[in-house]
Amino acid sequence: MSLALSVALERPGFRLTVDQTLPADGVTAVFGPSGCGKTTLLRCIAGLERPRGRIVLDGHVVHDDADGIWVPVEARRVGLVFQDARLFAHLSVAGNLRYAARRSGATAAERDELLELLGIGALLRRAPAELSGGERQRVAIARTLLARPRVLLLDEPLSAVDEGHRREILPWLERAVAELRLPTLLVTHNLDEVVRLAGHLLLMDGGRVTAGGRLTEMLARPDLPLARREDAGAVLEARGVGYDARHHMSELRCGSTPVWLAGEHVPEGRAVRVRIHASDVTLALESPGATSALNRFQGVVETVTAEPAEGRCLVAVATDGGRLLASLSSLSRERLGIEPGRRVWAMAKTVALV
Amino acid sequence: MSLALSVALERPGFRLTVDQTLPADGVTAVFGPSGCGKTTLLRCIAGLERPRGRIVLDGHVVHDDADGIWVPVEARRVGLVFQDARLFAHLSVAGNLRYAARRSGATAAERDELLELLGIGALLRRAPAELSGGERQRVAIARTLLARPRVLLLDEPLSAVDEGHRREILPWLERAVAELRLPTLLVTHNLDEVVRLAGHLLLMDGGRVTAGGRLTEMLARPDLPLARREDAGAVLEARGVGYDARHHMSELRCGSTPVWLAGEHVPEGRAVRVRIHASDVTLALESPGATSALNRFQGVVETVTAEPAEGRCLVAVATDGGRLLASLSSLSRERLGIEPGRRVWAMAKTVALV
Amino acid sequence: LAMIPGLAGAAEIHVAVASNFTHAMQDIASRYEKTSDNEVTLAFGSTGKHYAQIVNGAPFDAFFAADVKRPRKLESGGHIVKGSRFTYAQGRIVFWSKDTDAFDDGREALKGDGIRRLAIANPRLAPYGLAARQTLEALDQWQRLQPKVVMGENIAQTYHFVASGNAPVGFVALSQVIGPDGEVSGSHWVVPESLHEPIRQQAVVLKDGQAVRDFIDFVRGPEAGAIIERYGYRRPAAE
Amino acid sequence: MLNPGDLNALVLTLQLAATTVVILLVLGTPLAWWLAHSRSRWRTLVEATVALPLVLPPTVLGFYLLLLLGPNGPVGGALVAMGGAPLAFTFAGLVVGSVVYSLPFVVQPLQNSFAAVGHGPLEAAATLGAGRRDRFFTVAVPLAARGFISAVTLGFAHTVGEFGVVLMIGGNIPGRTQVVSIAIYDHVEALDYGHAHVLSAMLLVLAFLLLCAVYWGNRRFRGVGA
Amino acid sequence: MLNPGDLNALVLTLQLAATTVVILLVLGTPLAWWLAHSRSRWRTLVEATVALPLVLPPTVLGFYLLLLLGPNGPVGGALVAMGGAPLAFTFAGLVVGSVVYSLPFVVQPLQNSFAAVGHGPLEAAATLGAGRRDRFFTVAVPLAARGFISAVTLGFAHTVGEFGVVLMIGGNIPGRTQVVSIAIYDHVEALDYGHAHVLSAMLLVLAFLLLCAVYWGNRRFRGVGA
Ligand SMILES: Nc1ncnc2c1ncn2[C@@H]1O[C@H](COP(=O)(O)OP(=O)(O)OP(=O)(O)O)[C@@H](O)[C@H]1O
Ligand SMILES: Nc1ncnc2c1ncn2[C@@H]1O[C@H](COP(=O)(O)OP(=O)(O)OP(=O)(O)O)[C@@H](O)[C@H]1O
Ligand SMILES: [Mg+2]
Ligand SMILES: [Mg+2]
Repeated sequence: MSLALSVALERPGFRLTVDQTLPADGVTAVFGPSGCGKTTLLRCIAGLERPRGRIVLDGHVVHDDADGIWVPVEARRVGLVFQDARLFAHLSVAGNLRYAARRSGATAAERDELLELLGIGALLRRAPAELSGGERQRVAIARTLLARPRVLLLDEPLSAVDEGHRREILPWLERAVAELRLPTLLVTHNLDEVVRLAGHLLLMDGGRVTAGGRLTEMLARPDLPLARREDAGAVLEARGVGYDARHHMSELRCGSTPVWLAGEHVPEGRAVRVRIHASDVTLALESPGATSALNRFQGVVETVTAEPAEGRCLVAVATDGGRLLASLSSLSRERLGIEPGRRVWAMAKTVALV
Repeated sequence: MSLALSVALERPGFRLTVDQTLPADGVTAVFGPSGCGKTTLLRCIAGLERPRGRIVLDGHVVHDDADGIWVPVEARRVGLVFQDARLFAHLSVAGNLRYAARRSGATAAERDELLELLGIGALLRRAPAELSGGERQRVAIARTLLARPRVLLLDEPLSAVDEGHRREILPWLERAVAELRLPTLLVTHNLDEVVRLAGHLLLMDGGRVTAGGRLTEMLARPDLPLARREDAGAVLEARGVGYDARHHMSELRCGSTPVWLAGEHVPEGRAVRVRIHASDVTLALESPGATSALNRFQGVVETVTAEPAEGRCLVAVATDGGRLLASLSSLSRERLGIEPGRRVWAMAKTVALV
Repeated sequence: LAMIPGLAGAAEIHVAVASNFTHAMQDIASRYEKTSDNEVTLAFGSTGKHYAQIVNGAPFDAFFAADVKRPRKLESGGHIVKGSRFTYAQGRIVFWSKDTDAFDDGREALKGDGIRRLAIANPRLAPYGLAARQTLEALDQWQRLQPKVVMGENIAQTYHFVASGNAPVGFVALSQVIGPDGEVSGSHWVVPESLHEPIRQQAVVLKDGQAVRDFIDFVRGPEAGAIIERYGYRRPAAE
Repeated sequence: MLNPGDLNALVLTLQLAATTVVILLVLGTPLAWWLAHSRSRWRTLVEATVALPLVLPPTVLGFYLLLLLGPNGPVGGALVAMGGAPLAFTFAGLVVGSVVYSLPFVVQPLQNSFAAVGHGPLEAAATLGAGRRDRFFTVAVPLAARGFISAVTLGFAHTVGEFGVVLMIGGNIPGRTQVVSIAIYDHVEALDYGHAHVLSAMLLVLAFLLLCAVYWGNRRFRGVGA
Repeated sequence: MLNPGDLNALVLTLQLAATTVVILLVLGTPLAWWLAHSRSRWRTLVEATVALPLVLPPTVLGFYLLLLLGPNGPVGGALVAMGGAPLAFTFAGLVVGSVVYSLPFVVQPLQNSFAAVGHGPLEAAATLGAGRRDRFFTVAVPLAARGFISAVTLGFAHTVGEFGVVLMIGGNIPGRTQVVSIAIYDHVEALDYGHAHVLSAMLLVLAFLLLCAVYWGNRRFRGVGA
């Protein structure tokens, strides 16, 4: 399933122009400053705005003003979790969920799974006005999923949800999206969520897409604003090679580098992605001794993006497992003499599965 | 100014019981899962709920049902930024701000500073319905601050605000709160915000306060749920001792340990707090060689909190600068033989000012 | 001419009747229904409304108006059965107060200064009002009393004004205040008919038919005549 | 206490009010919807026109309706020409008159409620697969419940008490067009106060019970802002 | 075309309608507010009582008001006992009658709008330092603008057209209680149709312009859901 967009929408003081083909499936994260047009973009896809241009969803033209084609919202089967939840005030939580399930034919089992997962089982008889902010968002997610959409648009769905719930919901959402092969657009300000869920990334600013592409590539590009975040870092492709049950650790290979992943069992041969924060990467000129930093990549410095005003620089290191980002103080850089072309050891204590 | 609470409120299926005295000034973060009663607590303080019990604000009893004392909301001068913004739909953005300023006597200069800082200057003539989610939140913050409250209650004020704006707003808010000596309660799910702004922390669950205290102590306690977060880490007190202008780095002392801080100029003698993520701390048994990890603390392992199911453990290391948290894989722990009482080097590549 | 019950077959007669004649007509109709198989359905209302309704096709067989003007107009408009217009009753007006001590001599009272408020029916709409005005003019009091006048849209409303005490005195229909025994309660002065033009109430037949004619004959007959007089109207002088 | 005529009138009144309310809802709901959502230049004019019949005294309005619906009027004449019967002096005529006269009391509360519901919930319903009609009935209508309650109660009560229009185009024909308001009026006009009091009291009690039932039922709804 | 009496009547009507609307707003607003926010058991009863006068035919209502306000009635008697004048046949009496009769048309739209505004904005205003009265006037009222527009237009139009009550307690005194609705009625009753047409047309045009002006002005408001 694919999503080809070529839309333009004018508002006083704002202009959205997006011309982009999004990947066939998986999650595409939409990232950008407040007011840059993320919500507006989702509304165009859902059919809630009528921009100029053309939208092709899974090979079906759902909107083309040149040809006068217009598939109405309800026929697009686009699931949109609104930024402001928008539960039906006249229905209880159960009623809200039933509203979606009745129209999609979703089963009680599906519902119960969602209730369990989102931790809203105890709220069924509540009115929306009697919910907390995070509860409201979780009910809205359940409602949208019960509508069995063919495309999923998530507008900051977890912004009011605490870390605990988020940690439960995210992996499940990831799995659900993968299983159903639901193409998904996720708007969020949380890079963790992006890295966790998204395969692709769309950066927006001022109503336009400033960059878009595979997440791994986008994250490792020191020229994008992403690299300037405190939680910047690269995502590498890896493959399971072994499992140490006693320590509950998986051994992976990232190119030729062995990488240890704590707390996960990655079956042999399974392809996974791991995230390495730039701030977690330590560079050394020689192979270091015994430290708790298990993962040591050998590589060559590709670029050094100095930001002298901040006293830091971002070093891109090419390894045979992919490009790593390391954030260094200018002082360390000088002491170690880091320059493009220099061979270095990059040590990452922690890698995390994404 | 201080805030003494002793309140109890019943709702079907929910019971809030809080008996707590909050510190005289500075920010107290309120942290807890969705639906645990954070919003309800703020509403009690603001006077929007009428719990049983007693609330003393800055020595004035604003609510005491034993004595029948009840100071109405508008007389409490409690600024509340609502989770759902609650801008006045019949007024423009400018009108919303004017509403607050007129009643507090806030000046045009104050307003303009807020407009600038929150990046909402271009929105003045818009109706609230014509704002994006993040824009709405920023206008709500400005509106509340223009009311010149004596106590500030922030209910997830930045949840819809992007990282860029957040990075601008937070330090300013920190300064404003410090200058005005505004006692502030901040509800957020973002630990960065907590660490950045808060001096105290209140952990809530199921309508009760499960733990409360100074942020630095709370963060370094491996027994609290905070330590189980991916972004767990300790906050240490440090003091400026020098500045390297060429590398734009400050040298601090944390106890006897020199700590390097990139991209900041900390004047000599100034007390600051630095944050060290548990995942950023590498342990070694001997002093390591040349790496980009500039900061090396010597210390003794205090506790090891193993979470075997996750293949990780959390090691608390007592240094003379305070307690550090390090997150290790069980494998590393075994290899290095980390046990309580063991002397170790804790290396942190990055420390961040909070 | 008397109908032999059962022979003519039962018919329903729709009759529009001026409100002021309600009780008399109800009495007449129920008497009539005892002597005939025909059924009389009465619709009460103001004569002006009835006029407009008849012109616009109202399904009435006969119309008992409160005045002469409207029946005449219907006649000239060709809405009635030729030659069917006749006076069925002549109204009397009374200068009346509910209060027995209000006045002894009505004529003097009207000339005196004691009248705070005087209720009459709207002379433009109701013949009883016109007669009241003519009476006052004949007494040479109209100019003086006009500012004290409150007007009812019809004679019933005028009666409400006086009966409720909101207007202490007023000109009402004799039929409204006369008791079953022929007595009038409260202070009253039955205005001599010489002081105003006769208040003639006329009826017309709108749709010809055996039953209607039969009913009209009954109204003109002696039994109905007695009822009409009992309710405070005068029998029309032979035309 | 009540003669059969009065009872007849009461039944007829309830029939008239119920029929009128149903028709008003059928006509008024789409009209109110359009008024609430349209950005047309005509909106203001239509809005004003709906409220206009109110400013005429009911009898006068009835008079004009009589001219319009009578056999010589444009509407009545056309009906007769098409082989129908003119509407004046029939139950159908009463319904037409009541509908015209009570229209604003139905349209305005509905319009306000629809506007208060706004687009948000409807958009949400659409993304959940609810088509136009579906979301109208399952979202807009229940959220506008307060408006419907007002529309129904005001429309019903006003039709029950309505009198001038009905008197004029109905002709006060017992059993066919004599509604209870006219019956009471007749009693009052005939100075038959006792009868009028009884009938008025009955009507008030009945209406009070009906209204209470409706408002009480309404408490269960969670409409906009409820 | 118009005689001075008609003009007089027109002016008087506008005065009556304006006065009535003002009084209705003054009385109706707090009542509507209470109805919108109260959880009292009495709410339903009060709600039903407000709508109740509607079910009586206006003339009959007027008749009862006449009894009530007359010197022998409880209200009128009390007034007289306190040295006042009875209200019948005065402008003040007309106002009382019109207020009773049009109350539900003012209360219901206001009540619905206040309910739709809800507590949220008021709570926000309170935290910004606005006291009860302040936030009522600066937040609740403007957000309920649609309700006020409905209340004013329905109340005004209904008072203009209102007729039975006024007829009954007014006494049709030119310049004092003869309003235009009665004037038109008189023309119709007197078969002076030409005159009635002219006066009706004038009234309609005037009302139409007024209503258009109000609705058009209303477009600028951003009330709830607007
Ligand atoms: N109006 C209400 N009526 C009944 N229960 C309510 C109401 N509002 C909130 N609750 C319940 O009270 C509890 C506390 O709600 P509260 O809004 O304080 O949570 P919170 O900690 O702010 O959560 P979140 O982070 O999701 O905003 C929740 O269980 C919620 O469902
Ligand atoms: N109804 C509207 N009328 C006019 N302008 C609007 C309207 N809604 C949004 N805008 C403007 O359009 C732009 C894009 O808004 P949008 O809601 O798409 O932003 P966003 O990227 O979702 O921001 P956020 O992260 O704050 O939700 C903003 O400048 C906003 O102010
Ligand atoms: Mg948005
Ligand atoms: Mg909350």
